[in-house]
Amino acid sequence: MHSSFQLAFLIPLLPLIGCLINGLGRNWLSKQWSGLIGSGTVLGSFLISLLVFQTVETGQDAVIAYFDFIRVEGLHIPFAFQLDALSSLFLLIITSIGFLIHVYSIAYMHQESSSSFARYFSYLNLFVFSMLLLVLGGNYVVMFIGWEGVGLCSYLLIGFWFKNLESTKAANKAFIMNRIGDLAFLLAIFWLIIKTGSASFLEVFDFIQANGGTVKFSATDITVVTLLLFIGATGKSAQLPLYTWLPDAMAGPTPVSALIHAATMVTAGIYMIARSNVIYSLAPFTMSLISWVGLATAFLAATIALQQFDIKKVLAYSIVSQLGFIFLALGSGAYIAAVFHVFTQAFFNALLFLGSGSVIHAMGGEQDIRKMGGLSGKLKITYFTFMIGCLAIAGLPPLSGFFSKDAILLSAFLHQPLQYGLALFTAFLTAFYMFRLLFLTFHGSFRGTAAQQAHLHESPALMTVPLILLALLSVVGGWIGIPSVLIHDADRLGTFLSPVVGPMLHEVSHATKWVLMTVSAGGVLLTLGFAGYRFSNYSATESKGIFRFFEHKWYVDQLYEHVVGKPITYMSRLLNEWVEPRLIDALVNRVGRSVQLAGKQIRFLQSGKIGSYVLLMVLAMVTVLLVQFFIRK
Amino acid sequence: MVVLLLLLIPLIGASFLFLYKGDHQFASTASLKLSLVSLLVMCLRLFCWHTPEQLSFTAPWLTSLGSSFSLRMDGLGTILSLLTTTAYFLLFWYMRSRTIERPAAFFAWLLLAQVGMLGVFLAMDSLLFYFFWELALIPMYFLASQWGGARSVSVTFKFFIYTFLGSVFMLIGILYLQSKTADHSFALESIKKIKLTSDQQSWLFWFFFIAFAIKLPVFPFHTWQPDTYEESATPVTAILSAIMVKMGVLGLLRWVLPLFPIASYMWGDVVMSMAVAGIVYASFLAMQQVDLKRLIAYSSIAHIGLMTAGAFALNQLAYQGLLIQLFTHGINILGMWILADIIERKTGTRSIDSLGGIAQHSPTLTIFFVIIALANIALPLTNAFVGEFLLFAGVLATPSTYYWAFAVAVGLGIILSAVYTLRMIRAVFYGQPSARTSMAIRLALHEVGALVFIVGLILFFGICPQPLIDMTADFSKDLFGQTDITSLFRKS
Amino acid sequence: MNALFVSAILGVLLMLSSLFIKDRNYIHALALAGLAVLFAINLAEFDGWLLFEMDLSGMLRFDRYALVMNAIGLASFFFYLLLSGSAMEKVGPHHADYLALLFFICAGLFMVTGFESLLILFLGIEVVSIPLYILTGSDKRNLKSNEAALKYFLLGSFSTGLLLLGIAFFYGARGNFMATVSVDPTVVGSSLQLAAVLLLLFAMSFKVSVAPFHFWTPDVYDGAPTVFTSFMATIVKVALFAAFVRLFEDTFSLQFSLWQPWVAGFVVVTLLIGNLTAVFQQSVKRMLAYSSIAQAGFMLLAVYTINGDSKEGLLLYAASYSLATIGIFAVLVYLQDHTFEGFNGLAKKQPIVAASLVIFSLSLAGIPLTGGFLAKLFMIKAALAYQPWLAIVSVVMAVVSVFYYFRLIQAMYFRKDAQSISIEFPKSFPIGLLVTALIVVLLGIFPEAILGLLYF
Amino acid sequence: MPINYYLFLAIALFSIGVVGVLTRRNAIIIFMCIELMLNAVNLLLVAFSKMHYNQAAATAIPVANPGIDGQLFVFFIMVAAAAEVSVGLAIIVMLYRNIHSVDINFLNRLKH
Repeated sequence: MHSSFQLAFLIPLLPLIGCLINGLGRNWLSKQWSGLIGSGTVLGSFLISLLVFQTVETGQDAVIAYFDFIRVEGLHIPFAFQLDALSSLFLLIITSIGFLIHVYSIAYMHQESSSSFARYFSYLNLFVFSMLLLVLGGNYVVMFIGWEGVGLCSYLLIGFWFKNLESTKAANKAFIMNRIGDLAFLLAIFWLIIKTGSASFLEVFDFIQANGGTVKFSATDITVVTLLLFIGATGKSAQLPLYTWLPDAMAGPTPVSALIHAATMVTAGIYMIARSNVIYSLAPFTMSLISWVGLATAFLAATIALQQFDIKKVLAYSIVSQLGFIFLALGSGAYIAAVFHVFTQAFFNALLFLGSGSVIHAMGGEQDIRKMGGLSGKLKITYFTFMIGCLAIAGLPPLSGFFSKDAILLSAFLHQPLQYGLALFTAFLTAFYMFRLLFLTFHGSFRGTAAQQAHLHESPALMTVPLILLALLSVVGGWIGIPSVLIHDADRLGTFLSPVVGPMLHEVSHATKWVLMTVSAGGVLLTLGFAGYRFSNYSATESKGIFRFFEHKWYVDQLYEHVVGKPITYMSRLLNEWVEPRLIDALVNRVGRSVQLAGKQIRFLQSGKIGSYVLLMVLAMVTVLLVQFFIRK
Repeated sequence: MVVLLLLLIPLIGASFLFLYKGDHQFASTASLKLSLVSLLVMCLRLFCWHTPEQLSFTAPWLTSLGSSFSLRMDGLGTILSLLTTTAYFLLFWYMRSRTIERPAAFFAWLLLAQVGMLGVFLAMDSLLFYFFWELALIPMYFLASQWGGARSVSVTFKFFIYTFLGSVFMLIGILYLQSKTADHSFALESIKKIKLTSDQQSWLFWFFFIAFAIKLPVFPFHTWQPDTYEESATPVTAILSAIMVKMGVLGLLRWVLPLFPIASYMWGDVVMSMAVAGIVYASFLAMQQVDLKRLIAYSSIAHIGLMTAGAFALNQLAYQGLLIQLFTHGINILGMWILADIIERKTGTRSIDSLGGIAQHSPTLTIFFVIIALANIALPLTNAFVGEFLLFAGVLATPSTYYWAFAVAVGLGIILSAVYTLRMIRAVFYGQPSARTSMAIRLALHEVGALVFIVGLILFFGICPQPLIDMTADFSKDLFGQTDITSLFRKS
Repeated sequence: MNALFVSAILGVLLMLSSLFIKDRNYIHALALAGLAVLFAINLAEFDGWLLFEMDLSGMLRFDRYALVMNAIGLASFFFYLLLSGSAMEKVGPHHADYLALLFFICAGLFMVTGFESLLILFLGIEVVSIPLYILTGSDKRNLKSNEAALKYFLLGSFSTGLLLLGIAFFYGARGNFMATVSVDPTVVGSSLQLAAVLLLLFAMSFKVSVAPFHFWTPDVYDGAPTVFTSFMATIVKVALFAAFVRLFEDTFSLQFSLWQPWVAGFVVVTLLIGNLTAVFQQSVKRMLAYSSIAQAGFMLLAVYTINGDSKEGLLLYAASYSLATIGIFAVLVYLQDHTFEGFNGLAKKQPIVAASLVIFSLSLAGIPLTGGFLAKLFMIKAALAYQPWLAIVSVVMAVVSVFYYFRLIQAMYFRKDAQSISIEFPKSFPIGLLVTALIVVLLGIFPEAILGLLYF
Repeated sequence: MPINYYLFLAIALFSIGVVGVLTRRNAIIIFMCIELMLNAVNLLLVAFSKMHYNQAAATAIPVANPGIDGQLFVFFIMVAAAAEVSVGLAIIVMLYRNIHSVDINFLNRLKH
């Protein structure tokens, strides 16, 4: 085993240590120290991840079991890490972006009191720890531990400002919706354990490759497992129908949104499905379902994003939409494309969020873009980086977004031309609403209060440097996956990942690829132009018709409230106020009371009169004698 | 020998405290020391004493009846004794400064109850089992009525009558079994030798099951429980729900399942339906509670439902999970009760409506509460996770044809548990501080100590649960051997 | 045998003693000493040591069972005198006469437990009943006492009539009064014999207050001076039960199928009426009267089931039930009001007394680690061998009994007393009570202490 | 004369006694009815003893003075009855002193 692999256990351990130090010492640590510890530990694990990555690049991989987590008769689950292309790539994403965001947070959270500052960083570290656990896990159980861990951290961080009951409400919502997905994931794990007797990836996949479709693991089993896993993924990765928590999650601090709800946690579902590609490749039905769900989500979110005015809400829906794209790719079997887009969108989405954070910071907490405008002058760096982010997400060549999105569109085209059309349209929508956002925020004239205008200032270096770095990455990030059409065998990513997820099977003529690229690139350019024309100088207008529908997010929240939330409440009220006291408990008490009542009645037999006593006795005797001598004979 | 020690230490303590009345300082110190001693004895058993001679004790007693004073500490007994000793230690530690009227009597009754419960956990003779069963009940009756709230007398009386009613049916079952044994003995071994027809098993099953179902409590026999938990003094509630309910589980694992395997299979669906119905039902009710203690009480019913379902899943995963859960649930719920008690004492209210915003001034308390509450809903890397993981897996793997329905119900319960737990945390700790919670809640050193101990246990067994598994592996193995349906039907 | 004579003699002595001894305490001491002697010589008889040999022409036979019964009776009598002997002064001036009557009753009881001829049974019952009539009415100024006495007397002699008619039929069928099993086919099935069995069943049921012949019990127990209620509810009752069992399990064992169903019926009715009626009572004294009926229902199981278990059970029952009831009555004697409220807050004032009362109540309710539990256990075990449903009914009724026995505990421990009247007991009283309670507990842990007497 | 006649006579007397107890309210009369029951029994015993004497004579099994114990029993009953009378009358007198009546329907302080 390579020496760098022996350090692998440090990757999650360092953030955990950071979390403990910050958590326990929150009353004693100064802000500098908490920040230093918080980001330093993540930097450490980033460096180790780099080592691991290099080792993996040389074609090595390993599963390292540390200790028995559960060893029962017929079930052995070690606490194991799996180091291979997929996990190492995700390690890089998480630790790098994680580090940048930690640094960013030091400046962003500076108003917090030192103790809650430390609390923030311990949560953040805890999150990084769980996320790394999720990615490193060598079996579904360890993965699940991380899986729930990130859910917990997102709960804690969304509700970080616990005095604000709204944010805690959003936190609860996020946790519970995640838990629904987690439950499905859990069921899938059980199913696998019961059928294959193991939870470790390699064993399960070998077993299924060997017995897939046979009695041991029938087609139904495959469908059930894949569906359950997918439901789990929809929970974490905010897909239909479980996506509504993500926009609300924006109640948390902005760096948190950038880290958890843009770059890393939300990609957990994708990682899981990519990880389980062996099973999925046997489940065509689930695959097409995934692709459609992904597409629908992408479209829905994009339409909603068109009409949002909260800067973070727009970004939130854009993320949901991007994730939809990725699921579309997964559904079409293009795992590489999916991972590729995860890789790129991590950068530009994080960038966009941090940018918005910088804006909000400058605006003194204001998030409504109708009250912004013309910020480009004051916040130059933010503006440029934000613009790069927009271009990247819009998919303008040669920025990263272009290549990854193009790969997805290509796979969609090959899988289902109809899906391709819709996906393309959604991509244009993306470009449109992103530029709407850009223009409303940075161009035109300032629409806020005078006080805000006076307060406007560029953020400190601690915030801008990460922005610049991320902008850089969003530009070049895509170049690891440049299709061979443009530059021959420049697709490093594909070759790197193929051992885990298998190579891109389909091969199409260069002509087709060229056509597709030009179509998307041109379409995007046109859209940008239109958006620029439409929003260069904005004046607030009442949205109407279909757009009003979009503005209200398709009324999905209300729908859920009436279909799920209220019935449950009524049900519990009914049980609590009627069934429990009036039915079950009443029955029990009735029995007890009837005993006393019987006593109350029977005692009147004891009339106190000798005559009646004798009479009763004689009657008893006579009956006995009669029965004895005339009936029982 | 160790088993006898475990019984004698609290017994001596109880009788001493009954005779020699002391003030709170004296009584609590004495009982703390005693509980520490028995905890140490338990640790010695875990690390040093393993031979059968050390783990069992038999003395002639009521020989004319065919009974005998025989105790043995098998896997089940071990984990439950560990729970009992640990929980008592923690509780007494916490209670150093929790003043209470007539302390000597209070602690004496608690210790007496400990004797009874340990006896139930260790008895290998059915009559002896019944003796201890009632012996555990009487002190609880006095504790709950005498140190309880306004309604406690009637509520506790209901609890007593209910439990007693169940137990007398069990007594009839025991007597019947004894009359069927070859050597007219109450010993578990000789009872196991009886060949019972499936009809006999059926009615005996119900006679035993009712007793345990009431004790657990399983829906719909649960109505005594929330009232009793609410009305009793919280330390008493803690013992009731952390240890006493385990008597019911033990009854299922040691008496019902091994003795009536066929009936357990025949009635498995019915019982599991009751259990999972209880899970959902209790969770729904918990969502509505405003009284902190009632809320925890209903959540505890839900947990018990899962345990019961696991017991009748009739496979080793479930058994193993259940055995771990016995310990972890005890520890977690104890923590919950201690915290609830602290909150009630410091803020003077239990209603979560008038609480809120505690987190602002008392972060430490909040952290403890959140960790323990999350452990209570079995978050990974907390001790309850492994248990519920195996339990749930076992329920899904049950031989019943309705496994999917049970799984769905359990899953629903898991989600709802998150709902009401988070609701509780939010209502009690988040938001702006109310009038009652505006000042910081200071925790005494020993209170922090006890809570840290609990959190330590939660995290330790959450990260490496294997010790607990090893402790009980043999038991679950041969329990499965006795109740394995396929082999049973191969035999008959 | 020995005890029979000596108790009769002691009776006479005590009656005369009032002429010579003025100090009540001496008389009391004399009675206690006499009891000790009685107990000793009764034990001595276990090893066949007799005061004087004489020909009883087979009319009396003191087997081990009878002797153990007598020993239990005497022990209970001893504790009875110890705890509530001094309370007799409250009833009236004739302390010595009461004691004398009690000893005469004792003699009668020994005849009853050891009878071998129905003549002796009859005489024994009369010797027991007549003094009881007197004691019931001994509180002359108290109308309740008078009423109780008259009711007891009329109903009692009425039942004596039944008894005699039964005996007459018995004689008609057999030609003698010997209480032995007759295998003569002309006897076994003859309707005279059957009538005799039933009539004796009624008569005995009346004497031990089994429903539906129990009506006299609540009124008489309630009306009689508490001291004497205690005596007749315990010692007398269990001794008569011994006779009941002996009569039916030895003499009428061949008519088993005839009377067993009826006994079963009586058991159920007795348990139901006794327990349910006791639940609602306000006066502890009356509650105990009904509870004694309920307990009679359990003891009747010993008649119902012909096997060793139930006979041993009856012994345990005799001991634990008598001691527990005597204990509660002894406390009751000292209380101003006999309702449950009278016990409120007793635990605070008299912790030892309260604790002992708890033990007595638990024993009567049949909670483990008390004699009462094992006694019930034996009975239920025996019943289970014949009729499972009978066992079930009885245990359910045992649960019902918790309703009223625990009201006592609740009153003493959980209720604050409104009027804080301090109840003063004699110095030694709590100790004596505690000893009694401990014996009840010991019976629950080492029943061999009594059952052993049967065998070695 | 066959035994049945005596039997029926005795049962008739006994039943009259029982009915008397049931119907009358005066304590003394009730008591007399009870005495009537006892005497019915006496009659029956004597009759039976005679019957057994005859049977023994018929079968000629050497039994020491057969049927004698029946007649003995009668004397015991008389003695016991006498004792009861003395006590009973005393009780009735005591009652009369207190409530100036011997009507049993006045006796219902003790009930339920």
